[in-house]
Amino acid sequence: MTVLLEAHQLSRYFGGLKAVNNVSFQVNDGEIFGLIGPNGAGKTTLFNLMTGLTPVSGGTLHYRGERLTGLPPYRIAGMGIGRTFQNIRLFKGLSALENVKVSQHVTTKSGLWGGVFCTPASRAEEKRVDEKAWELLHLIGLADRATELAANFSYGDQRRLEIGRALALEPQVLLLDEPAAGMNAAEKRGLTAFVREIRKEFKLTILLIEHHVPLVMNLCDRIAVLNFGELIAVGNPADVQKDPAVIEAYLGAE
Amino acid sequence: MNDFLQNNGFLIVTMVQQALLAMSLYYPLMCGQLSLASPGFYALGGYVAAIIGTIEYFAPWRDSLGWVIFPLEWLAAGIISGILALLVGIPALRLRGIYLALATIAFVEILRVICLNLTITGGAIGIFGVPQLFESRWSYIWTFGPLLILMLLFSYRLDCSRVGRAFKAIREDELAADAMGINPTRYKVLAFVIGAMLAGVVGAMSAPFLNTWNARQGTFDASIAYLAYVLIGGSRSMWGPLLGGALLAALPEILRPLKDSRLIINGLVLVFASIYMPQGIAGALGKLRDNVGRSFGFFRGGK
Amino acid sequence: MALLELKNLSINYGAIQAVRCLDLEVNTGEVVTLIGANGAGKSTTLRAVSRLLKVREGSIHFDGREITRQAPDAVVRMGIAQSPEGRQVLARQSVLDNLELGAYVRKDRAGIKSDIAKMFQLFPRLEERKQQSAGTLSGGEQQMLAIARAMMSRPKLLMLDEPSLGLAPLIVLEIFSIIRNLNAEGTTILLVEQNAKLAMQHSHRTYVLEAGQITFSGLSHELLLDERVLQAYLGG
Amino acid sequence: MKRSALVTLFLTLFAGTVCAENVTSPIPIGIGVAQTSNVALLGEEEVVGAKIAEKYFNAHGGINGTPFKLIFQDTGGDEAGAINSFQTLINRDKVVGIVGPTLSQQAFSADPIANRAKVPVIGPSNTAKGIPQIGEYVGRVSAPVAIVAPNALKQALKEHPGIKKVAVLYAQNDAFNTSESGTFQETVKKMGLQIATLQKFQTTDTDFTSQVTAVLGANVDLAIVSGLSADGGNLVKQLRQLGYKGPIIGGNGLNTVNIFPVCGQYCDGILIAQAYSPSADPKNAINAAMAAEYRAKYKREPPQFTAQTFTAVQVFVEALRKVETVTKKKITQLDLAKVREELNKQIRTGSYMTPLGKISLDQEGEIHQENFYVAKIKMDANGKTGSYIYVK
Amino acid sequence: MTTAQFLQNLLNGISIGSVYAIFALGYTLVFSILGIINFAHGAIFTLGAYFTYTLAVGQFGINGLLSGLNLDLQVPFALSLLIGAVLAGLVGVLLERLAFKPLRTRGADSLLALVSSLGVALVIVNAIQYLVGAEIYTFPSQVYGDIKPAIMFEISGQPVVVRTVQVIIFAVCMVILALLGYVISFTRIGKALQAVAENQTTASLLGISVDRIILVTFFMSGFLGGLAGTLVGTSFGIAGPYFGVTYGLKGLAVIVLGGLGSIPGAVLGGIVIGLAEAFVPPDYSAYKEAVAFAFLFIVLLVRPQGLLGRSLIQKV
Repeated sequence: MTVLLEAHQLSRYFGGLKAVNNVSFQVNDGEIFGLIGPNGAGKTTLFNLMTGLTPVSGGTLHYRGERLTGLPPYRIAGMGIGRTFQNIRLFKGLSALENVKVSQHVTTKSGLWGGVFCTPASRAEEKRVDEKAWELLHLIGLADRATELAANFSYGDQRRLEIGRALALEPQVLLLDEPAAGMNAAEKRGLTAFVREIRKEFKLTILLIEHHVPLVMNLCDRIAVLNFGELIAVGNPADVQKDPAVIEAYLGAE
Repeated sequence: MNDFLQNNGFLIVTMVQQALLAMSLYYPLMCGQLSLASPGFYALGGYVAAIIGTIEYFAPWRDSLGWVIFPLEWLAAGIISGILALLVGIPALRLRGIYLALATIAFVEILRVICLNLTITGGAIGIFGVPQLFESRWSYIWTFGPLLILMLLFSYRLDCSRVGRAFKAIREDELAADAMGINPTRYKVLAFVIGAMLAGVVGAMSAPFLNTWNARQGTFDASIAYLAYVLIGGSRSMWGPLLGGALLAALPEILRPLKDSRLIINGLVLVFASIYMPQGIAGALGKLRDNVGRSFGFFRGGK
Repeated sequence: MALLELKNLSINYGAIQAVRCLDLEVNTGEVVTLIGANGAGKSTTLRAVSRLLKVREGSIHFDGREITRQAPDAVVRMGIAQSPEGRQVLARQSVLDNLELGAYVRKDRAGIKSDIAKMFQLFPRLEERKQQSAGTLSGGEQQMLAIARAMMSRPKLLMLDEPSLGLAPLIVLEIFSIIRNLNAEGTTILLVEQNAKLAMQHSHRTYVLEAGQITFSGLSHELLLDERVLQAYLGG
Repeated sequence: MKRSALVTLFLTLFAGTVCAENVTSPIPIGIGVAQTSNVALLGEEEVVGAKIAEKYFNAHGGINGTPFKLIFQDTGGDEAGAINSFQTLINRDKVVGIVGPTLSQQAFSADPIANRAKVPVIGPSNTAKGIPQIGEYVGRVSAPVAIVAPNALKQALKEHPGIKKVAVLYAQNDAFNTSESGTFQETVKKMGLQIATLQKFQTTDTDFTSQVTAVLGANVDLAIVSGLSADGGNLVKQLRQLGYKGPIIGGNGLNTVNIFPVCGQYCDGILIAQAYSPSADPKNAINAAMAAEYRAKYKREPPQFTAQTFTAVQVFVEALRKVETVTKKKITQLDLAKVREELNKQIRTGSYMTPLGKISLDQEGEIHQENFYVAKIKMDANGKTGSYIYVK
Repeated sequence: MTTAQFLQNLLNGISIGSVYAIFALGYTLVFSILGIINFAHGAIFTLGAYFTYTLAVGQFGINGLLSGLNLDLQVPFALSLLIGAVLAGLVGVLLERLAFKPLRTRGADSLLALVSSLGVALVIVNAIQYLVGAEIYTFPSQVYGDIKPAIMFEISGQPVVVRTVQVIIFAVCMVILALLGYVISFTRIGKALQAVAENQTTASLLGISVDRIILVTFFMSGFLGGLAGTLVGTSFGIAGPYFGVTYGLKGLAVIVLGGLGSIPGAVLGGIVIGLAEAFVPPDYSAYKEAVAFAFLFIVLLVRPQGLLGRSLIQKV
């Protein structure tokens, strides 16, 4: 098994607050890696560090041996790391179809003139983009609502669309930030199956932040637990679940 | 009809001209950037044309090239505006929202004061006797009109192209766009430069159209006027600035019969339009179309 | 009679239905807990009661009066105070100013003064820092300030949104013991909490919210033993 | 249905009739000056002059018995507004000629329009170089600064022969003042005087202490101020308040009663070269009539722009009369285009006895004015009102 | 630069800067509460001056609907100044109700408020012209009583002059600033105002009527704008309905320079720009109008939040 992502003593401080403090871990190629911890533990900050949205205060992050830290977000995305957001950051004023088309940006190269003058190359490219977008919309089950604005979708559908948008990047690594938030039990079950399916189909490595413990336990190959910005445990679900530090931090102290 | 054009030709061409200027704000706005720099580039373009058209140095060019000098003026204005836009845009576009708007207003004011004081720009009196491309004002529709059509086509194509999607993604959520692999700075600067070049070309076309050019052409007032064009017209589609620019430019003339109170009414129109058409004219028309469509049993979108 | 009564409440965020047909009651003297996952609609419910959100359908009654269409400041004057999620202390103002603003709806200067003294008694750490600007406080201190500030309006109903959010376990315990004290002194409390176990241990009744709907409700000590709730919230 | 309604609306708004036509009665003369925007400060004086002229000449028989009417179209303060105003006057209001616009910059923009439409224009206040050269239909009754301004300097030298060092101050962002100051500077040099300090300011300035201290520091014998009423008046006021005692020459921008309230008692003694003086020539009947009318209505002396606009209307009226004499037809029986053409010819012949004194327009349209005046401001004891006392 | 010149520039800069500060405070108050710029603030500045003029002098000129009217209300100047500013404040309240609140309740794009306030500015300015014409109105030089026009002294043989009007303006500005500082920092309403500026939701959870605080803010803003207008008007005359435009524009530079929404920032920005303008060498005075904006442009690029503004950290 090859190591795909390697975080080494990653830290981020906001003023005096240590949002992420000396966190080191490795993610293997092809695994589903869960990230859990109480609200405010620093999970989303960690995702932001990994995708370049927040600059690191210290430490390094490598992807396939290449250093990610210090790169702007669009470069990291261009290297094949896609993500979703905890508070859903779809392009709300654009249609579902456009949302999925937008993030094919890195896999296409048509420029201003190509697009405006409709050169054969850009027309061909546009056709591919369109086909791929529809394919993805079918996959996430929103093809019949392709032209509706993203803002008009329910939470669950928005989450799915966000995943679809991230997939359009043709990523090798997918970071999902609380994909099940706001979903009901049935939707959550569907999501579990869906995440497994896309891993298989797109040969993805998936990192996942999730609150819903059963879902995480069920889905993840390995789990890392964060508390107050520090990594308190990493391992397979069964082991982590038994860890007393994890129980205290996450399930609520007496 | 001829008589109608005689009476209103200038106004109609002005409407087209102002619509074009409003559109020059639309491109940065497509990226969510509220830039009010257009009057500056408009003034610059006008000076380029007026200077090429009047100073001694270019006399042999003018003589040998004939009317061809005019498209060359437009080209020169576009290029110079584009270069300046690049220089100003790269640092300025780090600013957001109202801060960018104010920085661009500052740019316009600085440029104005400089133009007011240089010899080559004719100081306060400006440059007059700008050579004419056409006799009648209405004929200038043959420069502004094709440009407008060109820009509409451009915008239409842009809207559904890769670059246009990147613009819109940045407008919707710059951070998410960044995380989806779009370089926001690059596209914001690109949009800013497109807007600036358009404003520059419109300026170059306007110098002969207005016969004269001076530092009063690109001012804070114009910045604010263009802002009103875009917001009253609607900022979400290219039709918004087009309608806003054309209609608001015509408004004081339409109100001319009201004599002394016409500008008071003009102000009231702005207030009421803001309140009752929060999505702008284009938005209001879109809603109207949707409602009409729905009542006939059509639904918007659908495949 | 119920102090607060939500009947058939539905709330939309844009096109999204955040809360659907919700019925909920809080009786005088009770601590009622609302638990659920992120995005389940807990905060939305509290915000609706504080009149920060438009109610699409249904009604809110407080103290025998309908407040469904009231303005936010009016319901504070009627006796509903909220300590919002993320604390939301006024970071640029001093601790003392925050407390004084908490009593904005009151006019009795003497009463306010004695209440501030009382709050300092309850939260001694705040007294030490009363001239400090609230933004410089630690997370736990800010949470205490937020609760104290809400108490300053002498509310009949205190609503707490995630008081344990981002706090160290010891401080969480401290906060919950304060909640218990406040209740013992007669304040009715509606509590939204992600630390389900703790919240249920400190409340009389619990509502479980899932995707905008109530899936379980009942006496807290009973729900604490309910397998389904455990399954949903604490994991297998 | 909707579209056709719109078209109808549009047409009714802008409707005009087609093909050649006769001049209507009363004969329409256009006034396109700034009635709004910040230029209206000047434009309002012009409107008053035009209205007095309309009343006066119609009372005196109009155009050989046919009355004329003035049609006002606001230019606003910008170039496009000036063009719009002119277009409206030319095409919709069918005027025989136009008085306007207020600013030289606007003239450079709008006059070519009238020139191409072959409609005579007389500028009431366009003093920049190059205005009459815009075209054969463009003329003016406002003498260029280069001719007017030096007179004040000569007068100052006559009163104070000891003058050696001169301070020149001007509003740099204003076209008129910049060029006027250029004339002053040339004249100063030509007369062998020394420019001890050259200070620039802006028409929008309100505080002139730095300029004034520079003037005081340079120890000058004469200060020459080219500014508009608000800024120029304030500058004079501050010069005096801060202790400048020497003579002050004001540019034409100060040649308005508008400065009295600005500099109050400190206005006293400013020398101003004028293209118009209300009290210079007691034998000038038309000026007496105009000034009397103005005084009766507004209780003060008529300003220069008022007189110049009156004059512009007068030139049109008299030229129209001549057109009737030459063509031996009533104006109203003539084709509009023909009237405009003939009118333009007549404007440029002969001379006119106007409130400005005797003037004529040459073939180019440039004014030739017989007399220029120098006035000294005399403030009343209350410091609120004053008058321009003719000195030369 | 000699000591005398330096001192002269310093005095001039502080005097005009204090007016900028007062004026810009009105801008920044509204911005701190609503996050938008009130383009009608320059028009209210003008209006304030006209209100005071009407009360204290009340003689109108030859143009406009009120031409020839002579009210002669004989209101003492200090009272006129106060009433004029209060009336300007009420116009501010009206402005909020007519042009800002409808937009808020309809949830419109906050930028539209720029347009509607621009519309109001157009209405005010042109209504003034419609009523009293575009001419210049000035206050009689004795409005402040029988004072000496200037104080003059010499430093190493070079004159330094302080106009008494400058001193009075400066003093009035300082009194107002102190008063405003007190109201905002120490009174119940001031604290509520700060709370609303910081977080409207939290403020309303505390029982503060945000709507009422907004009204109070517009009143204060209009009051300050109108007061500044009158002060400038007494010193230099009311140069027509467009007299506030330059101030409106420069005020923008001032508040951004100081930090949008920052009250001490507006004061600092005003003084800085006043000084910067005063210290422009006479040979470059042509570029004086650009100084404020050059400053603004540079500051924005280096420190986007302005001199005293809070840093703009974007929330991910």
